[in-house]
Amino acid sequence: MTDLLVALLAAFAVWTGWRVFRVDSMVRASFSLMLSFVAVGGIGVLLSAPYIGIATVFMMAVEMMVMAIFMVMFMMNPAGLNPMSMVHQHRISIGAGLLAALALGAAVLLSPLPSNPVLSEADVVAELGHELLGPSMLIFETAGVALLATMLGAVILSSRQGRFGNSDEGSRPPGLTPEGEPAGRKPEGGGGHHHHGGHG
Amino acid sequence: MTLSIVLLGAAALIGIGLYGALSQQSFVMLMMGLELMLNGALLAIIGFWSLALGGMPEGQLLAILVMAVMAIEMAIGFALIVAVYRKRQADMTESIGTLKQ
Amino acid sequence: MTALLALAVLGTLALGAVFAVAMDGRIAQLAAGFARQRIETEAPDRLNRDLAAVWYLALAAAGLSVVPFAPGLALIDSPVGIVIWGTCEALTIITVFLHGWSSNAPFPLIGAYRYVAIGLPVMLPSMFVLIAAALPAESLSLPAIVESQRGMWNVIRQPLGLPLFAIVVLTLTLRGPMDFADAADIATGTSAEESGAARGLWEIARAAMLVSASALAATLFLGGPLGPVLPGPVWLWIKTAALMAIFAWLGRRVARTTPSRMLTILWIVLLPLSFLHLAMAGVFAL
Amino acid sequence: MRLSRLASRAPAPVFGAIGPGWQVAVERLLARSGLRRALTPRDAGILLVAGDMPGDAAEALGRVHDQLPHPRATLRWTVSHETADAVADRIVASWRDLGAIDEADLLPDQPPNEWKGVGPHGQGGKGMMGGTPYGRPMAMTGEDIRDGLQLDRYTARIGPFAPMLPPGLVLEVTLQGDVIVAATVQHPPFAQPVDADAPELCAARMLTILGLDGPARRAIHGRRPGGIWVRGAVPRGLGGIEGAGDARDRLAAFLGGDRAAVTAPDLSELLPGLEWSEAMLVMASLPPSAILRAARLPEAA
Repeated sequence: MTDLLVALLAAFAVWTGWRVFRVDSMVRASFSLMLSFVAVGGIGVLLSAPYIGIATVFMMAVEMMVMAIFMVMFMMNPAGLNPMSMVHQHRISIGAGLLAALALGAAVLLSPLPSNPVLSEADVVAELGHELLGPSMLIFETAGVALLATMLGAVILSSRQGRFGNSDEGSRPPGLTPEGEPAGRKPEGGGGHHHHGGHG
Repeated sequence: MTLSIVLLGAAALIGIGLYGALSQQSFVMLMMGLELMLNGALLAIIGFWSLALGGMPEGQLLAILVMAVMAIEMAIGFALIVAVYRKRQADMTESIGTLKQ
Repeated sequence: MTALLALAVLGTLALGAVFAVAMDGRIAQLAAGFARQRIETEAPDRLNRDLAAVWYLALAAAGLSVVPFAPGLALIDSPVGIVIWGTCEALTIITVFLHGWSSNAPFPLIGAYRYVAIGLPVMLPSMFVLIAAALPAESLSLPAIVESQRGMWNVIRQPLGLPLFAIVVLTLTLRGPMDFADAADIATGTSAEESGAARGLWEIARAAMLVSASALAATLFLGGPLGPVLPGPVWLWIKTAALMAIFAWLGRRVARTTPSRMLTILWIVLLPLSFLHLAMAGVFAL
Repeated sequence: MRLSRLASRAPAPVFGAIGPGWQVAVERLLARSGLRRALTPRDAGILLVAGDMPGDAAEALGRVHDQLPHPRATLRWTVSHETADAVADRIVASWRDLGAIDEADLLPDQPPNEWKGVGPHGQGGKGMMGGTPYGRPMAMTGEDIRDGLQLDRYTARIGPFAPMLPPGLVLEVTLQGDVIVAATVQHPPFAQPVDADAPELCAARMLTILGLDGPARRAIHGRRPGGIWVRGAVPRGLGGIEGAGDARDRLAAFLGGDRAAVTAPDLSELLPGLEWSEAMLVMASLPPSAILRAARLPEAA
């Protein structure tokens, strides 16, 4: 029974993962990816990892919501009114994807897999908590600091305001002498607006 | 048996993710490919932890770390996209042949 | 027992939704809506348009199913019940977004974006409030959280919890001050293109979510099914109904500020406040 | 059948298409119990056409009419000696008997353009973006006045019967997300009697935008509106005008029963830079006569 459910969920995860690159609507693409994660979360719950499974769904719901917003922001034609296909090196990519999947699949089928399932009476959530705040606290804290650094980095990168003015206007430091040349490296080609780059 | 199913699913997800990451021109779609590969990795970790490692707590820790990696990838990825777009109005890989200013 | 609990969840949801609609004085209005035509927009995202309200309803049901109806008795008695509720919250935001997105019209889309911009920051205080409620119980399971309130309800030892959670509830149920999705300035926003039964179903789903969120608030802060004399479910129903009335009253009475100002309030005031709340709850639990 | 009997007891949802000189009458009418002001035609069963519509509003009126879901009915209220009581009775009677009245579309139900593509991908433009796929102009990137990200601009014409704008006003707004980057008046609002500037009606318009339907109704009936955090919800400094304070000051004046004498600037200067909800709050904070004068400024110049 569990096998069947896990197989169905795995198939659903793969199918929705595939749909991500096949649908024209960007919002549908993001939420297909979310469904793929939801299926993986479901497998987690079935395989007695309730916290990991549910937390995956929770995190991915929020992440894919943000992803969908960015999709609509940056993609032309987000609603899929035009057919969408924006690919390069298509053959190589298909080959690489297939090769990776087949090689990993072969490795799975050919190697002897150990069997040592988690005990049904184990309190895995409490174990995880003790692990996080016990032996692996350093790792956990490092992840926390990394996330904090990410937050700062993301804000700095995406902010318009540079140290010396708006970043899209060059943000050049003031001169060392009044009205003099800006200090530091001189940007090639100057700042200012570049013209519309692309959108194939 | 269950482990094989889970791992085959993970292999397929990683394959599709690799295809997406290599083939997509748009940054956002490219990131979807990366996310999908991490999804495959997460599935494999859950499978191994639950069925082959006897519920070692470190396995769950690894899954948490993968989630943190996904969050970091998303945040920094989108911040970079915004920064590049602000500078060049470009949201496709071809548009930034060079990372010079 | 499971069948009985499933019945209790569905019955509570249905009766509670009727109660919520009646509090708004909209029963007849709702009935009238179902007799009317449902209009299709041009090139909608049809799947999502048809299913958004259904998902909303399903999320309300999923959220209610982790709530214990008697001490130790929940339909989904998961060790991570509170995380399941958090997931329902996050998915609700997606559902409302899809509701606005799918009709392919400007006002619904503006409503959808606005809701996401407000809804995601509301998630943060929500998570801190949920974690704070789990601290005294030393468990993420809702029955354990109920047990931990035998001596003292969380509403007393965590005074900021219920007010902060009220904001979450108003956001999830698109009510009053937090109704940025279906606001008047965008002609009822995500619902602007909905008519007939689809509009009615959305109303019902909102009402059901109010039941679910109020039941959860009752469980987290008012001891859920705990109480003298009367059996557990009755206490839960009484507390849920009282909270529903409070939330509905707040929704009708409190003015809604502009989205950008609410965003500032959420990040500058409510987020630090919820930090403080969590820290206080932690100190108290020690 | 029980359901339909219950349904007929519902307050009649009315979408008001307000003509020149009828704003006060309709706003007071729709605040009665037994009637409900629908904020979108999709939610209405009765279209109330008040006053004589000028010829250039006829097409828009037809579009609004066709947006009402079936069954629907149109009632006209054009003679001023018909009392509000009589009209309310007519509306309720039509609402009770809507199934028998149901009206057909006024305009042909056809998309403005065929759903047929032009380019190699079925689009209308160059490459995969822009152009007019299926005859619908796509949003294109443009200067952004707020954060410098040059994202898509969406231009739409809103009015003349938009419930959040004064009746008759047609605005062409260009939005970037929620932010208005450009606004031009296509048609000034219909002239209204002096009563339309009555403080209780102005207060009710602002309360509606603030999400306070009950207090708005009470304000129209001349009672104390009630409500929590009403003034505080209007951001300080929003829609500030020389000599007339900001929107919060004007709301306070309306709630205090004072008429605000406002000389509003040109709307195409007042609105850009505001988010849509802020802009609607500012518009609601201006008495209709001030908006009319402001909308006529470009013509005069």
